[in-house]
Amino acid sequence: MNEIAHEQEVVAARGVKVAFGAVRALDGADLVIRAGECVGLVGHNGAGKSTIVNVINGGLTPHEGTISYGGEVAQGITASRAHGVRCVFQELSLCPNLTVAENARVMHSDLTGTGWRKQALALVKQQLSDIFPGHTIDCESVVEDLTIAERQMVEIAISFGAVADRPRLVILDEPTSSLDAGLAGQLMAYVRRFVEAGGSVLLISHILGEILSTSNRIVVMKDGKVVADKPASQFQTRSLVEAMGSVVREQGSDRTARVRTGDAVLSKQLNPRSDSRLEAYAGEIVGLAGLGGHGQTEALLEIYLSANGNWWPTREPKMAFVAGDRGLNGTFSLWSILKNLSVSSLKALSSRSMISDGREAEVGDRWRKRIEIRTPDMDNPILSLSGGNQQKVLFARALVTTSKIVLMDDPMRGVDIGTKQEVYEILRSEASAGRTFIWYSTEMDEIRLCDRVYVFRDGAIAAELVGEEITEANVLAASFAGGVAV
Amino acid sequence: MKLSSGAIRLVIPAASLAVLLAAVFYMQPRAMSYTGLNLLFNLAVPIALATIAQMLIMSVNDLDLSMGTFVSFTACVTATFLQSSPAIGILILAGAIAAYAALGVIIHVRQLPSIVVTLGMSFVWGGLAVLLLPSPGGAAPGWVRWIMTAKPPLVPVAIVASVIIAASTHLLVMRSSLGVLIRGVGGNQRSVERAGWSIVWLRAAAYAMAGFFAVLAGIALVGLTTSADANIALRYTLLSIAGVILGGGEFVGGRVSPIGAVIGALTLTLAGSFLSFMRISPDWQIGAQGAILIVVLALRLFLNRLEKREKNR
Amino acid sequence: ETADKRIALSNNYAGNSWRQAMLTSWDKITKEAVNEGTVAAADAFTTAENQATEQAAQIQNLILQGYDAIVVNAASPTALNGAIKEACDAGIVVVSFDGIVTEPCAWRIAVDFKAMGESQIEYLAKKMPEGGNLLEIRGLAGVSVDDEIHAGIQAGVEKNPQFKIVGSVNGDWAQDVAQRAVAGILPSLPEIAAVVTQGGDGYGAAQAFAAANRPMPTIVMGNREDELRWWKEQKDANGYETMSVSIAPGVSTLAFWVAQQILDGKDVKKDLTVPFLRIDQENLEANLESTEKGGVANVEYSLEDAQKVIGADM
Amino acid sequence: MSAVRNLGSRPWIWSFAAAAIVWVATVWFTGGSSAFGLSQATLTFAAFSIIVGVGQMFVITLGPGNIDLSVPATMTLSGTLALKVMDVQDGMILVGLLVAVLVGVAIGIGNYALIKLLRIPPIIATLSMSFIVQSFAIWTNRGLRIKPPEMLSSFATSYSFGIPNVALIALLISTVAWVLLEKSIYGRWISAIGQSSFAARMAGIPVDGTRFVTYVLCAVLAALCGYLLASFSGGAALNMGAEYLLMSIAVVVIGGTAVAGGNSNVPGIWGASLFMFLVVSMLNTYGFGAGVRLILTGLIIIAVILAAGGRKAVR
Ligand SMILES: Nc1ncnc2c1ncn2[C@@H]1O[C@H](COP(=O)(O)OP(=O)(O)OP(=O)(O)O)[C@@H](O)[C@H]1O
Ligand SMILES: Nc1ncnc2c1ncn2[C@@H]1O[C@H](COP(=O)(O)OP(=O)(O)OP(=O)(O)O)[C@@H](O)[C@H]1O
Ligand SMILES: O[C@@H]1[C@@H](O)[C@H](O)OC[C@H]1O
Ligand SMILES: [Mg+2]
Ligand SMILES: [Mg+2]
Repeated sequence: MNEIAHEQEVVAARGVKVAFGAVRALDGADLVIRAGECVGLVGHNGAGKSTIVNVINGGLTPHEGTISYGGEVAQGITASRAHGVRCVFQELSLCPNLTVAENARVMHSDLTGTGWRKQALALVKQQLSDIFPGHTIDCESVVEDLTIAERQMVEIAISFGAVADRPRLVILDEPTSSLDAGLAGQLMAYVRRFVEAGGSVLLISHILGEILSTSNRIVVMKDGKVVADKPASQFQTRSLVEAMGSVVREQGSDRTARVRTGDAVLSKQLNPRSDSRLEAYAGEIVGLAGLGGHGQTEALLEIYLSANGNWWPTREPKMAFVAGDRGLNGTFSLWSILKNLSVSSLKALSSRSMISDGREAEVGDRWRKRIEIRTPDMDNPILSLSGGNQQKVLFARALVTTSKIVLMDDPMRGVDIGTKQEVYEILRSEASAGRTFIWYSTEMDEIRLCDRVYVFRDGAIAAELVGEEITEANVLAASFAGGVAV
Repeated sequence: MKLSSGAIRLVIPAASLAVLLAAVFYMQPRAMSYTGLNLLFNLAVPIALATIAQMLIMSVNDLDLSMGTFVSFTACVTATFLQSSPAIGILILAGAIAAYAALGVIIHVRQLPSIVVTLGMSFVWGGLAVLLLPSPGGAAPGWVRWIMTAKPPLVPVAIVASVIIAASTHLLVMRSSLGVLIRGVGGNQRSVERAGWSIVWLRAAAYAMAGFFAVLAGIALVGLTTSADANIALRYTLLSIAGVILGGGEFVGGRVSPIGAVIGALTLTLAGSFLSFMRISPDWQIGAQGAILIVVLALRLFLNRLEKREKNR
Repeated sequence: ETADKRIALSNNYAGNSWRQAMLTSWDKITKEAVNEGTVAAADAFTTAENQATEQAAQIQNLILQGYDAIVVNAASPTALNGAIKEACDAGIVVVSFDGIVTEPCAWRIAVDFKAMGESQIEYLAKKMPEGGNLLEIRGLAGVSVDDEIHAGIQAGVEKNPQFKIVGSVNGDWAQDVAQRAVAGILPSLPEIAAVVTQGGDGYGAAQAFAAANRPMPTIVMGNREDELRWWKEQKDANGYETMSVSIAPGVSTLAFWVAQQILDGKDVKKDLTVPFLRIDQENLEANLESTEKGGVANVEYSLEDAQKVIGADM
Repeated sequence: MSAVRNLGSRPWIWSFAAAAIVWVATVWFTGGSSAFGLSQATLTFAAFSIIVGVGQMFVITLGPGNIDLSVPATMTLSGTLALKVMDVQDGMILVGLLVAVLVGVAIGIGNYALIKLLRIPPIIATLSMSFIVQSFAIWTNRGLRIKPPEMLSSFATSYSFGIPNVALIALLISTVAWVLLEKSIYGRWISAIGQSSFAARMAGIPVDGTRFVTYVLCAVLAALCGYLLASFSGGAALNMGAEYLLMSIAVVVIGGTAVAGGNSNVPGIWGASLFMFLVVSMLNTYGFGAGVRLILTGLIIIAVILAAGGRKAVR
């Protein structure tokens, strides 16, 4: 690396490794961003994009590898901010209880003095009309009163705004996920202007069109590694999708077309505005596909909550749920593995409401062998398990029940290939025994395992694919609004 | 016109205060006078200060169960040391504020539930107060008594004080940088942290400010009662929580309103008077206090519904 | 003439039988007075919690409601002074009793609590000249009545050094609290000759002694019916001897008449003393007879009784 | 691995250790002569804190913010009403018990109705409820002390095999509570709700039903304690529950139940209740006054919570 390159470098991350428990979020990734360029970053869900953003931003310390700002190796939020790095995070990170101007105060520590409020207001107003000319946001209102799109716009404006030093690098992690096409276009135009004026932007998006049209260089990540890094001009939509997609393994052959029998075991209208219904038949594996955050989890929650009472215990629960977000709605962290496994089927394991230790242990043993939970003792705390193994326990929890329908909320996050294959096997055998699975997944491989797939976009069903129609191309095409012609 | 959620949050407290006041005026026209207003509201002044203190703690998503005993303790200090040897008195009160800041640090660093820590502290403050004044007594320092019994022209001191408290804490909590950051911690701690601020420091600051206002509450209380006892303000713990909630504040999320809190304190005080104007049978006087608490808090449900409807428009 | 005058009772606490008896007496006597047209109204107000601040607010409301006199049983002798002063300034007659206030503009109907404490030791000194170990049960910490009775007991012990206080607990004037506290300290105490108390706690102490199988000491009682009845049972069974002393809840009615007399233009001294109500071995049965089941031995005052008290003190 | 498991059950050890230390310190003061008497008295009075503590523990296990401040008023009302109904007749003992239980059920239903229907935070809902209940108690009996039936009162104050009967009842209740917590479906459910009520819902647990039952259970135990305490101390008094407000919370917290919910601990309540009685006895024995006693109590609570530590961050 020569001197000039160093001078032009705004940020460089080299050989970065980050692991969350068993999940290798970053596995030796390199990312260099130079002055005056817009780098597009793409990759499948869970590829590690947000993680590398957090590393560059100083919020995460990598276990291996170096971060340098302008050629100078440094660490931490303060260092990165001092070098002009600003970040718009994937999940909204404004304080909802504060006004727009007050949020600017939180983000810009150099907004001091008695007149800060006026200054902040002017700053945000100026920046908003620069980026989104014609916007109608009231900058004195509280953030929670704004729509999702307005909040996104505000956060972007605050990040591009400058009090003393102009930001040198602005990271946009899926900034257009809640903006309509017009606003997204305005933002992309502004990004180009900002880059022309010498600034840098790291743009993360699943909307390949804007990546291709806005960035100078595109970096593709997969499983925590950078698998391609080329000028944007060398990519087409198709080649980009190919670079992102995981290896297509020989499979799909064992999927035998199922014969629908009888009435639907489930039929639900999800959105009052559209009349498309989500239906499922006995023994079917129904997939929910589409980009993350387009209403699949909400659909599953709605189906589940409307079927399960909150006051009376149900003797025979109709549905079981497998959580994807383990920390939020899956594991009971104070409990043993066994208790976590049995919690949904206690009725069957007890006589006169008293849990039979023997029967519980027996079921635990059976499932430990069946799905190979790697632990010496089912009485160990659930947190002693690796993430993948915790996920297996959540699976077993649902399968132990007698429920006819199992809802799965992208449950394979952080599960390794071997385990996945085991779980797929179990799914197939349970389905042929008559159970119905409704499976939200962000992984194409898994979607291809389904008998029928609903593709979601903007909280509604955008397409229904059956049998041989379930291909990556078709799913992608249905996922992108007005998007990419594949 | 679209109302902001902050404004809606103030509407119901202000409206219920107005309704209550109208009812009191109707039942007792002589309350509608300079002395009348002062009599109705002067004991709300220390409650308002304590409510502001509780509100500061709640703005970082914590809760203080020792507010009542702490105010009792500061009242005892005011009636004894602050009166007889002001320098030592000020030192003790400053130490008490520092203790509050330290509590904030401990609660944050050790990730302890504020409820238990402050429950423990309520015994400690209570014990210190009993040691200080084993039986009721002491005397208000002259200047405190002078302030609390001042007779400003036109508007009684109780109203003047309430307005000053509301205005100054509004400036401090809603307008100043520090206030913004503290409320930011309640709203989204992670993003405040990501912007490079120290959460420990901010929590300590919130607690210290709470301690400061609680000290003021103790001083103001002694100014009205002229002396103190170890149990003088025990009910302030629950009053202050109810006052914050009544004024549109919430237990979590950094959604607080100093003006609302002061209105809440005034409303609670007035609710008590309202009951005594109602001539309820002595058997049910205590129960009526519970009932009015329920009615007023049930308004919150109504408020939330209204706010949601406003948002969904 | 007081036919158009309105009197209010401001009461800080209603949570024990003494206070309930006090309110009942007030109700009974004032209702008659209102019916006879002696006064226009006599309303009772009790605060939800035993708190000086709440009572101060209550008194300020009573001022606003235009009462001509306020009779106060105060949560604190000093913390209400601000509100009491406001009442006086508004031309309202303030009469305090039981829990009296120090504000000079108010009248005080005081029981000499210190003398009450001292009288217990004097009785014991006569009964057991050789002296012995005492257990003291105190009232509610931080309240002045507790401090005064305690001071009287201490003074008595100083005068009679053959007695020694070997243990002291807070019984909060409640049987169950006293029982709990005594039971806890009893195992570590030597032989106890007598228990000195503040009222409302004697029966609890007796139960604690019985439960611990300790010889029953002389327990000074506090006029509650359960205490008197227990004493009577012991007296019948084994000739148990003691005395009982407390302030009569009916003192509220005396305070009422005093207020009425002041409104009537009578000249009344600011400080009146009422005797405490003492029950001895001889008049135990008579007093037990006249005490309501579960209540407190009581003396209610008529206008004439009140005039006598006022006159005697002149 | 077993070390990891022991970590979870360790907090209650301290309450027992503290109780033992204080016991020794008190007995030592008298050269050992008070050992038996002190132990009996401690068991007797700890029994009442244990009974209300167990109820409060169930509620606190439900997770942050769950607490029942109506315990004292419930005790007062159930004691007052039950003794009034029994009216000193031995034949009415069971009817009185039934009345007490019904009082508990009614108050529990009222509490949860306020919490659920009016969305009032539990801390304020149960406090408001307690004011109303207290007024009801005043209205029913105006504070007159009615004696308990002879048989009941002699049962409450005597011993079996040298152990106070009330302590045996507390033992029975604790055993049932322990079985409920450790062995029953209900116990699993409240623990799950306390750890994450959303996850519990997604695991198929009827969250509202379970919370409702828990508030009723707490009120019923408080009512039962009121019934026993009134029988034990020779009559109900209007302020008889006052001590048990902070006590019921303190024994739960000191006993090692997580305030953040999900993790409860029956043995710890025994340790803490014994300790709370003994510490007052010790300070009385050593002649400390009320002020020092309060300060020490507070410092001990903070010390125990500091030692037990906050809920450790989970991955
Ligand atoms: N705090 C965390 N704890 C555990 N695992 C985590 C954490 N953060 C991220 N991961 C895991 O690390 C991997 C990379 O996640 P990351 O958020 O970087 O993906 P991404 O490429 O941004 O995906 P998306 O397109 O869905 O935003 C994922 O498997 C994720 O589950
Ligand atoms: N906190 C812990 N306490 C005790 N044991 C632990 C702890 N964390 C992990 N272990 C043990 O170490 C083993 C290895 O953990 P690791 O997270 O690397 O699993 P892994 O082999 O990657 O599993 P998987 O492939 O299913 O994710 C686990 O099986 C577990 O038994
Ligand atoms: O007011 C006091 C009363 O509450 C207590 O019970 O007995 C003594 C009285 O002075
Ligand atoms: Mg792994
Ligand atoms: Mg991401």
